[in-house]
Amino acid sequence: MRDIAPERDGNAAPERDGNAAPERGDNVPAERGDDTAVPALDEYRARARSWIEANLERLPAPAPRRGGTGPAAIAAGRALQRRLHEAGYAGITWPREYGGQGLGPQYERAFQQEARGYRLPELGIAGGTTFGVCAMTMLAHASADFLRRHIPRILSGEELFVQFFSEPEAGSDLAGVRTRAVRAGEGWVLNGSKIWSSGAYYADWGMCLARTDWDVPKHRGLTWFAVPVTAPGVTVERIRQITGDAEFCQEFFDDVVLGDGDVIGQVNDGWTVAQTMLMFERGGGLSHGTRTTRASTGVAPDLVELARAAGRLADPLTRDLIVRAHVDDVARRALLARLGARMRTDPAQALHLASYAKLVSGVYDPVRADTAMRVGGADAVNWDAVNGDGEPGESLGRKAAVGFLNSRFMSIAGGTNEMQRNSIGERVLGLPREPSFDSGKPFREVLRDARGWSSD
Amino acid sequence: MRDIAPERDGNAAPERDGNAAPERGDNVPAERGDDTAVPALDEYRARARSWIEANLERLPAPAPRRGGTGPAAIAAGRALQRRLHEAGYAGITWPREYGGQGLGPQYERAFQQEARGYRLPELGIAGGTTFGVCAMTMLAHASADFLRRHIPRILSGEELFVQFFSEPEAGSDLAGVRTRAVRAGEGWVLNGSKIWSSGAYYADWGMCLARTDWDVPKHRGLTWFAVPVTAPGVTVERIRQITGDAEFCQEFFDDVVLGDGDVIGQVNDGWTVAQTMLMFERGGGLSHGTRTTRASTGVAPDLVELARAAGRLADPLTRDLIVRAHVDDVARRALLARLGARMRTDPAQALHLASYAKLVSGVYDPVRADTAMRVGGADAVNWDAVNGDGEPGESLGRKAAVGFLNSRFMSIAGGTNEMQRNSIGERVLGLPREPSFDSGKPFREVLRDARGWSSD
Amino acid sequence: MSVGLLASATPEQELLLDSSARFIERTMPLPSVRELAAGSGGVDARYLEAAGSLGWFGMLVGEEHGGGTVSGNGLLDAAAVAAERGAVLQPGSFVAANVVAHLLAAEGPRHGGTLARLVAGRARATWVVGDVAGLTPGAGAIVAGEDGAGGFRLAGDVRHVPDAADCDLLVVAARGPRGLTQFLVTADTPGVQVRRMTSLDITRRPGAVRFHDVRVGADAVLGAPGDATAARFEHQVGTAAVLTAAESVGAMHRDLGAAVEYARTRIAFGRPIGSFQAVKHLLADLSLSLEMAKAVVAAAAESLGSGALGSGARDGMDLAHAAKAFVAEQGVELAHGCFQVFGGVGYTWEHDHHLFMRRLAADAVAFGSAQWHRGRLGERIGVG
Amino acid sequence: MSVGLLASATPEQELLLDSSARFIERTMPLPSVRELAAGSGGVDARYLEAAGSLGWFGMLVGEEHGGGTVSGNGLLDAAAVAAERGAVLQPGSFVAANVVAHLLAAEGPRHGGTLARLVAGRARATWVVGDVAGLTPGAGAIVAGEDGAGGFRLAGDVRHVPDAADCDLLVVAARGPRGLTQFLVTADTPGVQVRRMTSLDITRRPGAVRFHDVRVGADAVLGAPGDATAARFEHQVGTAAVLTAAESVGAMHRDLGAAVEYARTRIAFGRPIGSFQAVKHLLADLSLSLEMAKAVVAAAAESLGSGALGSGARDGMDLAHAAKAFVAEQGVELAHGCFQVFGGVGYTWEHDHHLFMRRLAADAVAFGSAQWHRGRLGERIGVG
Repeated sequence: MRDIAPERDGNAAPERDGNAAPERGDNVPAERGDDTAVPALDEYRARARSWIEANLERLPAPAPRRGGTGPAAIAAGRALQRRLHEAGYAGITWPREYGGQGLGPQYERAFQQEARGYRLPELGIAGGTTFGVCAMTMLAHASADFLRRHIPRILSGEELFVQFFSEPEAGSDLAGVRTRAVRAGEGWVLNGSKIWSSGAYYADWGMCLARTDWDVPKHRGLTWFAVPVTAPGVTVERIRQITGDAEFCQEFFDDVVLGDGDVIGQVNDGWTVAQTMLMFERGGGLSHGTRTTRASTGVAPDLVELARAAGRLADPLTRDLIVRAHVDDVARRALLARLGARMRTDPAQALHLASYAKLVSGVYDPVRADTAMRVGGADAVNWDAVNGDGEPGESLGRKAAVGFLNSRFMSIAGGTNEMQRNSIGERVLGLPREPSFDSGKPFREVLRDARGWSSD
Repeated sequence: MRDIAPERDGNAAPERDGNAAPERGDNVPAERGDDTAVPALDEYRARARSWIEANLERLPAPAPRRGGTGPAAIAAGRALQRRLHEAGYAGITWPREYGGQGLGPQYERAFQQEARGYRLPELGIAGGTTFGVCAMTMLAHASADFLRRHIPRILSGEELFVQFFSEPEAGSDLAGVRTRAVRAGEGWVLNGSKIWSSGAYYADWGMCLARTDWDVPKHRGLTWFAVPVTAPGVTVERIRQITGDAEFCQEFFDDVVLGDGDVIGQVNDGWTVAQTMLMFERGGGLSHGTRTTRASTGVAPDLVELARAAGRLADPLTRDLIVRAHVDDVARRALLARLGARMRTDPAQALHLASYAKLVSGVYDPVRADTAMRVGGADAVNWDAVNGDGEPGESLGRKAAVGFLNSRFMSIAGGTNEMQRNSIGERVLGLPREPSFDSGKPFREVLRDARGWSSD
Repeated sequence: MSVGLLASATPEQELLLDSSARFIERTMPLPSVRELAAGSGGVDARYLEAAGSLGWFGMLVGEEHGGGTVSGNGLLDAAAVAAERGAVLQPGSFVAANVVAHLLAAEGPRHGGTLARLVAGRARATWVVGDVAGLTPGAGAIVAGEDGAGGFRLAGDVRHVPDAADCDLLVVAARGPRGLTQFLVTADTPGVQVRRMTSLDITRRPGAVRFHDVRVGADAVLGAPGDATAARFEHQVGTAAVLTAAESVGAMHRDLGAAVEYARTRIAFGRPIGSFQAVKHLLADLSLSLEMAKAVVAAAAESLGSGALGSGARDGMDLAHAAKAFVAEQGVELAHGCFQVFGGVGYTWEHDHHLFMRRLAADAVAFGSAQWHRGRLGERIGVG
Repeated sequence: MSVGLLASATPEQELLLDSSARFIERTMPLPSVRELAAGSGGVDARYLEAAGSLGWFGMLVGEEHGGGTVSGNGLLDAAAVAAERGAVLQPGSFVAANVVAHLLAAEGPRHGGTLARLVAGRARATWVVGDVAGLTPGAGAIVAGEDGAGGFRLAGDVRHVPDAADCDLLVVAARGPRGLTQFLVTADTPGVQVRRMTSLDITRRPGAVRFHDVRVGADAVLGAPGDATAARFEHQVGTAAVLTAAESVGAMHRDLGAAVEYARTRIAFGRPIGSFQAVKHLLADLSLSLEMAKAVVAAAAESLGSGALGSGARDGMDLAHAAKAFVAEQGVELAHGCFQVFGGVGYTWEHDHHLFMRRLAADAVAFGSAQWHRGRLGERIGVG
C-alpha cells in the first residue's frame, strides 16, 4: 500500500523541479554529451508549438476528467506516446543513447508549457510509475545493456513498468521482503508475492525486489529484477478496496524464471537501488500534500455545500465545525509553502522535512473526513440509490461517505504516520533512535527470533 | 511525583475493603491468634459509641475543610491519635503484639461508622502514607524487632512515616534509583537524593529505597531503610509547585549513618518490598479515580457556574462544551463502577484493571481543565487581586486556572499515562512486551550504556 | 466469547447471551452477513423466528404477550443481547422492533395478536420517525389530518428508516391535529410506498417511506396523542439510543479484538508490531474508551430499564443521552484507530474491518447524533 | 538561535532578528523575567528605550515618524520579532503598542510627538478594547457621550486590558453617539482609574481601567467615528491577533525545544526517554503543529501586512483569524504535550515550563479566543 504518486500520470515525462539545481542561462545553446548541437530555447519552443498544434488534440475547457484505464484508453495512450517519441518529444531530458533527447530541464518545461491545453498520453497510474519512478531509478542503476533494451520501449509506450515492492508480510518494513530469487543455472527462479502494485493489471513489467541472500542482514541480501507480467508463473490479481474500486494488484510468483540480464543494479545491493526509487517516489515529498489541499477561496466550500444540502447550515455548531476544518486547511496550505521554502534553503534536510507534508495529510485527512460525516449526518450514511431522474445517485452525502472510507489512505500508504513520526523525531528533532532488532543479524534469524518474541 | 494517596489522611487507620475476603458471621465472637476472647460485634459497637460520644469532638455539618499541616494542627492530630490508641481504637485490625487490637475488618468498619461526624486525628498527607502505605508494608516485611520498635509509636502518633522512593533521576523507572547505601562497619552510609515525598517536612521518618549492590541487575540490588528525617546528614526541602503550593519535598542524604536494625525486609530484596508498597499505595486502584469524580447530579455544575459568571451560558458552543464534559464525567463514573465489579469478579486482574482507573484520570482531567479554560475565557486568565470587600479573590475563573495548572497531575504522578498504557497493553490486552535494556545486566552497566545510547 | 457489556452477568443472563452468541455464530456469522449484503434479499424467516424463540423481541414485553426478562430489567437484557448482535454485525430490525414491541405492549390486549407475532419473529416492524424532535435533520415528516370520519389521512415522505424495505409493520410518529400522534400501519396499506436507500453500512437495509394520502382508522392510534405521546416518544428514543449504542459497543469490541490479535502476530522490523509503543499505546487508549463505552451503556440500560415509563425516568434518559453521545463519537474514533493498526490489509474488501467501520459510522447517527443527544442534555442547563 | 518564524528571512530581517534575540538574552533572559514577575514593578525605562532603538515599536509606522520596515512589510517584520519575544516570554506592551503606533501614524502629524515617543520606547501605550465586537465577553465597555461643548464624556469599566497598570497612553475603543469611536487618552486624565489584575500569566501585568466621567476634547478622537472606525478596528484586531499568535509561536518553539532536549538526555529504563516511541511520536506531532503554526502566522502577517488598510485586506483578515484560531488551540495543546514529556520536574516552580504553559493559555484568549475568531470566519458563510 505504498503507491502515492498517481498525480504524475498523463505526463510523458514528469517536469522536474527546476529549483533543485542552478540552470544555465535559458536561451544559450549548450552542448550535449555527444557533441550534437543543442537548439536555442526560443527556436525549440517555436518548433514544439508548431508540432503540437499540428499533431495534438485540443482539450475542451475545463479539462475533462482523465480517461479510464480500460484496454482502449490505454491503447490510445500508448499510441500517442509513440507519436510523441517519434517526433522527439518524449524523454526530452533523458540520455540520447537510450532514445531520449539529452536536453536540459528548461526544454522539458518549455514543451510542457506549450502543450498545456492539449491531450498528452494518458497511461494511468502505471504511466506515472513508469516514467516518474521506475525509469528514473533504472537510469541511475541499471546496466547500459538493460537500458538499451528497455528505455526506448518505455519512451515509445511499449513497456509500462510498475513496482513490485511491498509484500503481504512487508509493508512499513520495506526491507523485510520475503519474496526470494534463487540462483539456478544461468539465471534465477522467483517465488513469493507482491502487493499494492498500482495498475499492474494493465502493465507490461514489474520492477521486483527479491531476497537473494538470507544469511546476511536484511538490507544486504536484496536484488531488483525486471519481471514481465506475462511470464509463466506470474499471476496478477486486482485487489478490491473497501470503496469497491480495484486500482491496486497483488502478484503471485510461482517458479518464475529470470535471466541475469533482468537484474537492475548489483546483485545483493538492492537496498541502494531502493533508496533511489524512494527518493523519486516521494518526489521531494511535497506532491503528497497537494492532493488533499483544497482551493484557497472560501471557507471549506465542500462542507458548506454538504451542510446546505443537509439543511444544517444555520446551526452554530455545524458552522463552527466547518470553520475548524477551514482553519486546518489554511494551516496545511501554509505548511506546504513553508516546507517548500525550507527545502530550498536546506536541500540536505529536504527528504526528512517531506515527512511533515506526509504526516499532515495522515493526521488531518481523517479529521476532515469525520467532520464531513458530522456535517452530512444521516445524508452521509444513507442516500437514494437513484436520483430523481433514475440516474445512479451522486449525492454530496455519498461523496462524504466515500471520503470517510478513503480518509486513512495517507495515514497508511507510502509510509504510515508512525514511520513519518519516527523520521521527524530522529532526523529532524535529533531524538535517539529506536533500538533495532533486525538490522544486525542474518534475515533468516530475524524471522525466527520475531516469531519467538519475548522481552525477557 | 508518585504520591497519589492523600485521600486517606485523617483516618486513624484506613478502612480496608471488606469485599476482598470473605468475612465471618458478623456477630459471632471469634478468637484472636493469641487466644484472647474477641468481643461480639454488637457489644463492641456499643462500647465504641459510648467512648466516642464521651471523648471525641462533634464536627459541625457540613464538615469543615480539613485542618492544615502547620505545627499546631499536626501536634493536635498526634495528641488525638495517642488518645485513640490508649483507648484501644487505633490499629483495630493490626496485630496485638505490636500494639494493635487484632480484630477483624468488621470491627474497624463498625468503629468508623460510629465515629462518622466526629473529629478523628488529622495528620495530613503524611498520616495517610504512614497508616495506609508504610505501616502496611512494614507489617508484611519488617522484622519482629523492627515492628516492636516502630508500630506502637506509629499507632500512638509519635512516628509519622513518608516514602523516600522517587528520585530526581528515577521517576517512572522506580527500580532505577541511584541513592546508595554502602556497608560500613556494623552499619550503612547513605548518600543521594529523594524527591516527591509528600509531607516529609513534618514527618519523623522516611522509608527509603537505596541501591546496595551495583553489580547485579537493577531489581536485585535494592534495600529499604527507615531513615529519621532529623538524622545528621538529612536535609529536607519543600518543593515549590507550579501552583505555588509546597506539599512535596526533596531530601538530600549526605553520609547518613544507619544501622542494620533500620533495614526493612531483606538486604538486596527491596524490590519485593516495593511491590507490596505499590499495591497498598494503589489501594486497588479505584481510589485514584474518585478524587476527580464529580457528584452525579446535574450537568457539570462547576462549568455551568463558570459559564454563568463569564456571561456565556446562552452561547450554544459553550453549552455543547459543557455537555461534552458532562458526558465524559458520566462515562468516567460508569467506568469506575464497572471496574469495581470486574475486580471483584476477577481479583487476579485487579491491579492491571486499576490502570484503567488511573489512565482515565490522566487522559480526561486535562481535557476537562481545558474545557474550563475555554468556558471561563479571559476570566480564567485574569482576575481581580481582591474582591469587592477587599478580600483575596476566590473567583471561579481563578479556580479554573489553578485546575488547569494541576490538570496533568494524574497523567504523571504515581505512574504516567505511558506506564498505564504499557500495563494495559501487556497485562490486559496481552500484547508483546517492550524489549528491556536494563533488566538483564548490572545496573552499573545500564547507566553507562544508556549514556552512550545509539541504536545501531 | 461474550462481548461482556455487563461487568457481572447473572447466570440467567449468561445463558441468554451464550445461546444468542452461539445462535449468531451458527446462523449468521460474518461470511453470511457479507453474502446477505451482496444480495438483494433481507434476512430469512427462519433466522427471525429462531431469534424470536431466543427472546430477542420480547424483552421489553410482559410474559402475557409471550415476552419476558431474565433479570427483571428487560432493557438491560436487551442491551446485552444487542452487544452480541453488534459484534457480528447482525442484520434485520432489532432496535426498532423492540421499541415497537414495547409500545404495543402498552396497548394491553388491543394489539395482542400483532404483538405476539412480532415477539415470535413472525412479523417485522420498524419505527418511522423522520425529523420529529429534530432527531434526524432533513429526514422529513409525516403529517396526520382528521378524515372527518373519525379516522386519519397520513401524508409525507420520511427517509433514513431502518430496515424499511423488509418490514411489514410500521409505527409512524406523525404530527397530528392534537400534537404528536403515533399510528400502527401495515406496510401493505394503500398509499404506502417503500423504497430502499443505499447505505454506507452495507450490512443494513434502510429505506424511505412515502405516505400518499394513506387512510387509517382511529384504532390505528397508539396511546393518547399530544403530551402523553410526546413523553412516550422521548422514552422510545432513549430505548432506541441505548440499544443502538449497545450494538455499537459490540462492533467496537470485535473490531478492537481483531486489531489486538493482528498486533500480536504481525511481524515488522523483527518484532511483533504490538511490541511497539506506538501500536501498544494506541490499542490501550482504544481499550479504555471501549471499557467506558460498555460501562456507560450498561449504566444507561440499567437505569432507563428500571425507571417507570414517562416519569421518574429522568436519570435514565440522561444516561441514555450520555451513552449515545459518548459511543457515537468513540465508536468512529475506535474504527480509525483499528484501521491504523491493520494498515494496508484494512483497505481490502476481503478484510472485515471496513464492515465495522461502516457500521459504527452509521450507528453514530441512527436515533440521534452525538450532537443531538448533547443538545437534549443541554436543555437541562438553565439559561439564567 | 532564532525561532524561525520566517521560512526564509532576508539578510536585513536576519539582522533585525539576531539583534533582537541578542538584546533579549542580554537584557531580559528568563531569570530576569522571573524576577520581574516576582516583584511589583514593570519593565524599566532602559529596556524599553533599547527595544525602541531596535525598531520594535516602529515597524508599522513610516520613517517620517521614526519607524520603518526592513522588508517592506512591517507586519511581517513585527511578527518575526514578536516570535523572538515570545520565546523568552518578554514582558511589557508590544502587541498593543504596535497597534496604537499604527493607528497614530494614520493621523498624520497631529500626534507626531506622542508617536515619536512611543516609537522610541519613551512612552508606553495600550489599547482598551473590552467586549467591543464581542472580542472579550464580559470585559465591559466604555461609552462615550457628547459633552455639549464639542468634547466627550467617557464612562465605563473595562477589564483584561494588557499591561494596563504600566501604560501612560490609552487608546480606547468606545461606543459613541456616531458609532464606534476611538479616543487617545493619557492615563493621568482625571477620572481614569487603573488597577492591576492577577493573571495566570505571571510574566504579564494586565489590569482593569475605570473611566469615571472622563472629559476629553474633540481632538482626542482618532479617525472618523462609525463605519470608518469599525473597519479600522477590524484591521487592528487582525494585527493584534497576528502579533499575539506570533508571540505564542515563539513560546511554543522554546517550550518544545526544551522538551526535545530533555527527551534526548533523560534516562529511564536504561535508555534516553526520547528513544521510546511514546515520547518520540508525541514530540513529532507537536513539532508538526508548531511548523503549521509558524507557517500560518507568517502567511497571515505577510498577507495582512501587505494589504491596504480597510480594503482589499479581506484575505489578510481571513488568514489572521485562521492563524489566531489555530495557534490559540495548538499552543495549549503543545504545552500539555511538553508537560507530559517533562513529567514531575515540570511540576516544579523552578522549571520554566509552567511559565510557557501560563503564557500560552493567556495568549489563547488575548485579542479574541479561537472560538471568537472562528465565529468571524463563520460570518463569511452564507446561510441560504
